[in-house]
Amino acid sequence: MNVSVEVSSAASGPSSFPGLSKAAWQDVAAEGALGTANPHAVDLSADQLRSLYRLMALSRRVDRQAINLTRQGALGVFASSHGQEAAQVGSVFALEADDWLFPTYRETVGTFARGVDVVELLALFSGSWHCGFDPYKYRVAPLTTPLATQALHAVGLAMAAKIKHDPIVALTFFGDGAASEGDAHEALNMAGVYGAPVVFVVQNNGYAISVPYRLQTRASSIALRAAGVGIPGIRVDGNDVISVYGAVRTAVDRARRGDGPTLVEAVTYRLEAHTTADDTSRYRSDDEASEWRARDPVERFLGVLREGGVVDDAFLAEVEAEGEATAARMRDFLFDAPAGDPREMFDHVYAARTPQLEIERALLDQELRAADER
Amino acid sequence: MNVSVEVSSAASGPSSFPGLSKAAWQDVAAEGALGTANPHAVDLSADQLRSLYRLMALSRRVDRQAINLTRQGALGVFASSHGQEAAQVGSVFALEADDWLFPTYRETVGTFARGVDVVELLALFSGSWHCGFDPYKYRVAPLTTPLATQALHAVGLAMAAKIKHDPIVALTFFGDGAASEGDAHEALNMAGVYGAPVVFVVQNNGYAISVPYRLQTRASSIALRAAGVGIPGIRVDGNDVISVYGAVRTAVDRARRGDGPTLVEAVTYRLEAHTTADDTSRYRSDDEASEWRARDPVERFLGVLREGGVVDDAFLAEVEAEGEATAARMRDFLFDAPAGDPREMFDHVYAARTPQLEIERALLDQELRAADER
Amino acid sequence: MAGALNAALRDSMRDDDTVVVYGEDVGRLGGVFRITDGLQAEMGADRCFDTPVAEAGIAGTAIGMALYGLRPVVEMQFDGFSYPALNQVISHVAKYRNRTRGRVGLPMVIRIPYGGGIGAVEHHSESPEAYYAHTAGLTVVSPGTPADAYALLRASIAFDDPVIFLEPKRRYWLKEDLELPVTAPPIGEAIVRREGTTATVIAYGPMVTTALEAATRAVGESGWDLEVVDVRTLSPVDMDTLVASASKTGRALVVHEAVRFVGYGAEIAAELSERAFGYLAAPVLRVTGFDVPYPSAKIERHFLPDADRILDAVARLLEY
Amino acid sequence: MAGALNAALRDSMRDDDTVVVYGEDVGRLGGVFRITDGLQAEMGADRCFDTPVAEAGIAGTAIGMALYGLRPVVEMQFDGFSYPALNQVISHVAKYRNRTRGRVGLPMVIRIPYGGGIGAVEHHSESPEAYYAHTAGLTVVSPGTPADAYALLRASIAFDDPVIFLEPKRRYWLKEDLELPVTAPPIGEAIVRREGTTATVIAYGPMVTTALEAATRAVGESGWDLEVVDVRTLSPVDMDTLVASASKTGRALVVHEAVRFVGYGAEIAAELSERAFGYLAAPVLRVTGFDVPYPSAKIERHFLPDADRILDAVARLLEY
Ligand SMILES: Cc1ncc(C[n+]2csc(CCOP(=O)(O)OP(=O)(O)O)c2C)c(N)n1
Ligand SMILES: Cc1ncc(C[n+]2csc(CCOP(=O)(O)OP(=O)(O)O)c2C)c(N)n1
Ligand SMILES: [Mg+2]
Ligand SMILES: [Mg+2]
Repeated sequence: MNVSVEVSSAASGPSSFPGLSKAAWQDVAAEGALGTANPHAVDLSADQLRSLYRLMALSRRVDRQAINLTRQGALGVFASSHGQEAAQVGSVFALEADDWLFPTYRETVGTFARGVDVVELLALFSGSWHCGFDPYKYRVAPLTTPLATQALHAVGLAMAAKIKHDPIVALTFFGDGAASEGDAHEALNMAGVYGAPVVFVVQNNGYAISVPYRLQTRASSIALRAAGVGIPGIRVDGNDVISVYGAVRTAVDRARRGDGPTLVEAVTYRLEAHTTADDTSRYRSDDEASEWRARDPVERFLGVLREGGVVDDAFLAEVEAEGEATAARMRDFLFDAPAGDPREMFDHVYAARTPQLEIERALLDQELRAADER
Repeated sequence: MNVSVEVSSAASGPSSFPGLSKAAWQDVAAEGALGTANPHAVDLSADQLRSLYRLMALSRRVDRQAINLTRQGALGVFASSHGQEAAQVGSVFALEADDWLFPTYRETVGTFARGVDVVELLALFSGSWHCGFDPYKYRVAPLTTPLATQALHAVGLAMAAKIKHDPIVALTFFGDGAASEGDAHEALNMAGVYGAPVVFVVQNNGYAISVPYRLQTRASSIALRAAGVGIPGIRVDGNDVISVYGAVRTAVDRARRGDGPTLVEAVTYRLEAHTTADDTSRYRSDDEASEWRARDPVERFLGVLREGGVVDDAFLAEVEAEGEATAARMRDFLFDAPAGDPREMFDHVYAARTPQLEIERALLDQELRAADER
Repeated sequence: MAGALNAALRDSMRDDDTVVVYGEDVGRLGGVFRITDGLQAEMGADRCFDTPVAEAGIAGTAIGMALYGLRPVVEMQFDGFSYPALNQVISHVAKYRNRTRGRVGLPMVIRIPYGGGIGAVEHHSESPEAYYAHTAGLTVVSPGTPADAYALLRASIAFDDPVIFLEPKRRYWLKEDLELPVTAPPIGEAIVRREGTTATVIAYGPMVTTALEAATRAVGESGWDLEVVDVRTLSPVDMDTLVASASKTGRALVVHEAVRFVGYGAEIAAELSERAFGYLAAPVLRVTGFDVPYPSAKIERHFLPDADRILDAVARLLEY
Repeated sequence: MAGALNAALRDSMRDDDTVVVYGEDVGRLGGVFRITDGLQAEMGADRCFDTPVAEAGIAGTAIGMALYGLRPVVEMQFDGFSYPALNQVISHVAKYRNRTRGRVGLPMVIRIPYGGGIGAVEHHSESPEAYYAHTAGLTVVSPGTPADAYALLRASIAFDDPVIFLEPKRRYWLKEDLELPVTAPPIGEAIVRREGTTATVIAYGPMVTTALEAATRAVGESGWDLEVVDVRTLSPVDMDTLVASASKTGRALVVHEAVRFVGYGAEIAAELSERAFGYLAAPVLRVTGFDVPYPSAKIERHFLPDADRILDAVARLLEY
């Protein structure tokens, strides 16, 4: 009873160029069948294409720098997005300024591409504070580690926006592993019931830590979950940024029009280990990774852009310089970042400190003074 | 994007008779599309057909008696199965002796039909103990109230049976409402991953207390959830006992063969209120119920059996007498049933009473003696 | 009390159009206990609506709503069915303000009918307050009287942090003549419901009535003059009021339905033992449900603390 | 300690073929902490296997397995990710024997690496023991040493009721020379790890090491002779051993990482205050994490109780 779904990789790039206008993906009809490749118009100007590339290239640089900072001890741990830049950047590129993003620990580069300051962004991993940025400033929720939980937050925000008649959209990411959690199901189903303007982007990167997709579910595609709750689902080549953008854009537009949620499955691959603390050699072969390295989303997009004459060496040099500057900033501000005053831990439990917290703060204060004296 | 699914009601009775051999239902293909009516062979002898009818008729009587006992205060509350006899009895009729059943508070009649003593069965509602029967004696888990939780227990038991190479099947019921819970999704998905010999029977009775199906999910059918996790799904007329039996039997056989789980959606209707404590007038019209009353599963089956000459008046009189005897037994043992010794509450928390429980038991003992003296 | 809660919801919704009410069966039906009766009809289905059966979903979406500036007031249908939402509550509801360094507070209320005494089937009579009170970042409130039910629910809805609002369901039928609106005591204040000198009885939620009953009986039966303190806000607790009372009487006990072990009463007993150490003539005693799963209806009255059990404990307190 | 736990699992699986081990990444990978390392290779994928990411599913299926006569030993990958399973644990794991009037016991173990001190990101350093200990029907165990880790895990797997087995993850790297198998102390026994006369320090799990360190330092720094008691089984607790020690020294404190309010220490303090009332020269003090969500890595050491904080509290105890 298995339906095998071919995800075209090399073949699913933009179909014509520079009159770039089509991307290939598969729709999941409401009754659940994976449809055939269904080209939707993607209309991006050369400027936009360059922006998209720039974000992907910068993302790659940020990711590499973060891994290095982890090796050097400046970050406690890091979950790399190497190889998933198209899925993440292509998705957030489809959002408007007022839209909201609900990322997980995996979507550092998508969150970076959405505009969050990279130093603030990495606070979770540097251990200086759980969430280092202001969610209201960026309209981005904290990077969330309890899997699938943030999907419900996105649905709730979208429901609220609908109640307030605000034409905004909430986009949330989760993984092929997180899709097994009960919360993922409740989020998809509730979004359907309320017609909430939310887009679920599942990055199916083949693994949940060590557990391969085939041990995660028997479904041939996570996009099929959409059928189970009566919402549209799309499966897309997650290493083709244009396809991702096109699919997510379609979903975002649909949500903004008032036509409800969509589940987009972006099929991609986690080229690095789960996090810097993980060891892939225990559970997968290098060969497998090599195959996917050949479908590198950044290189692939660059190839298409070069071919179409959209980018030139000057532009690429500029992007590279910007990447180096960003990396330098990361090193500057994440190395030996100050710990901050530990007494602050009492300040944000409630809007105001309670009597008990005052007592405990005084105790810590005393401990800190005693330590200073020693 | 809504697919409307016609559930044939009158039309979906056995197609030929007495050479009864076909039932109509819809398969959900692995890729999720609701297939067309797909007749499967159902092969029941006249004796078996009579047994099936007998269980349905007795169920109806048990249900009516339980409602009356609740009105009279002998049961604290009762969740009627009136109108759902075909869905429940037809399902458990497909099980073999060694198979296991995981019911909810709704499946009293299915659990009765499976052989659990009716007085033991109703302990939950009479308040004499949470579960009044021995699960090991009947291979039936307690009637469960936290929705969808028992589906995971069924999956676990089925996984264990598979590990032990025992050719048994676990069948669990849940409702259209419970299907929205995260646990339902985790159960379906895990069953798929492990190819667990489990059958999920969703009684879609149109309501979760006051909430109608269309506010529960946007999916046109709960059977489509199967597609989302890559297991077979079947949607069946839940008021046609032969269709239900045929679908569940197919699923049970498949599971026993080692071919994994199936989700069967039995479309039916809750003719009574949610429980005896509920008031339907606040949320639905009598008209709606009347329509479904016309599709009464017991009457309908009886009509078919009469037509085919499978039952005669003598048999029906016998069944009625048995029903009255069962009802009398319920009255005899559930009216003024003794509360039991409250000190027993300390006996089953752990295999042995802990020191703290001994202290508390002594306290209660003292209280009870003091009360006796007054 | 049910009427007071209903009025509090209605008045809050009238006064503040960011307040939305949702949960299982709260719309058309008005809730299985009718606490939301009439709200959908008056306020519209955008402001009061039913949900699918998904408690994590209810709590999780409320987080998103609060994030977007609404004040969701959600219902868990019964105590035992608040557990599927615990992950959202512990991992997110409680932690959001702290995680975001104070930038995002979540003004939301989770209403939970709780406790036993109504002859319900299993999983419908749980007392989960300790789980919530032990979770830093939550505010936990439980009214003991209709007036407090109204006032505290309104205060909870107006509060800028998430509140777990525990409604003592066996007291839904408790009557009190009220001129609404009742002024709200601030969240975080306990109240001395009855002044006395013999000993202090500390209670909250459903046990306030029971404690007052014990105090009334004690006067006639033993001549004891019991002081009864209603905790009202379980977390953060108004320990000063409790310490003052225990120090004054020199003897204290704490009552709750929940099981004893690592229960809320342990906190009160531990803290009073420390803060009123020099004033206590006897240890602080706990009068609680037993350390067993909540029993079935026919024997639940033997599980639940009643005036007798309280008075027995007072006698023991006085023996020291 | 990690090695001792791994050996306990292996030996239990060798001795009893109804023991099955499963959870997220426990198979091929051997668990993120390698506690299940090599088990799949030796025992086969039927006995040790990976699950989808679904904690309620893990706990819920374990119930069904235990019902069918297996002894599932399941892993929650981190403390913070045990919360999605709380509904299954509270509503079913804890209640099954009682609900079925003693007919169905559930022999199963839920292993949870818990506590802070390893510089992890949020939700990876929780101390959820109070939630479990407050739940009647659960047995809660937490070893403080490698020998106990081995012996208590084996005893837990052999136990006929469900055990929540809390592994102090920061002590995974603790070394001890062990000749395996170590004999199992029965579940339900505390142990005096160090005899002393000045005051009693009660600890469990990760804080056993810290308490012993404080005791060692106290000798040199202040001449205090501290008695250290390791609770080992948190529920049902061996209160007799604790009361005996506190009565002997007349002064006691209890240490844990978890937040203070309605924490496990409240139970110990409340109960000692009652049972050792006549013997205590000072109130029972609690040395705990603060009542805040677990902080980020750079400041976690200021949250966690350490030997200094324990010794400060001993000084306060002695001032009474
Ligand atoms: C509720 C919960 N359970 C377990 C974990 C531990 N965990 C962290 S990441 C991970 C795998 C997630 O896989 P997937 O959703 O595919 O995302 P990916 O890491 O591949 O991006 C697990 C099990 C968690 N963070 N939250
Ligand atoms: C986890 C949980 N949440 C809420 C409830 C309260 N409740 C009892 S029955 C019910 C509706 C269930 O509807 P459905 O699953 O369709 O079953 P039906 O009653 O129609 O047979 C609800 C919400 C519960 N029992 N368990
Ligand atoms: Mg993944
Ligand atoms: Mg229903």
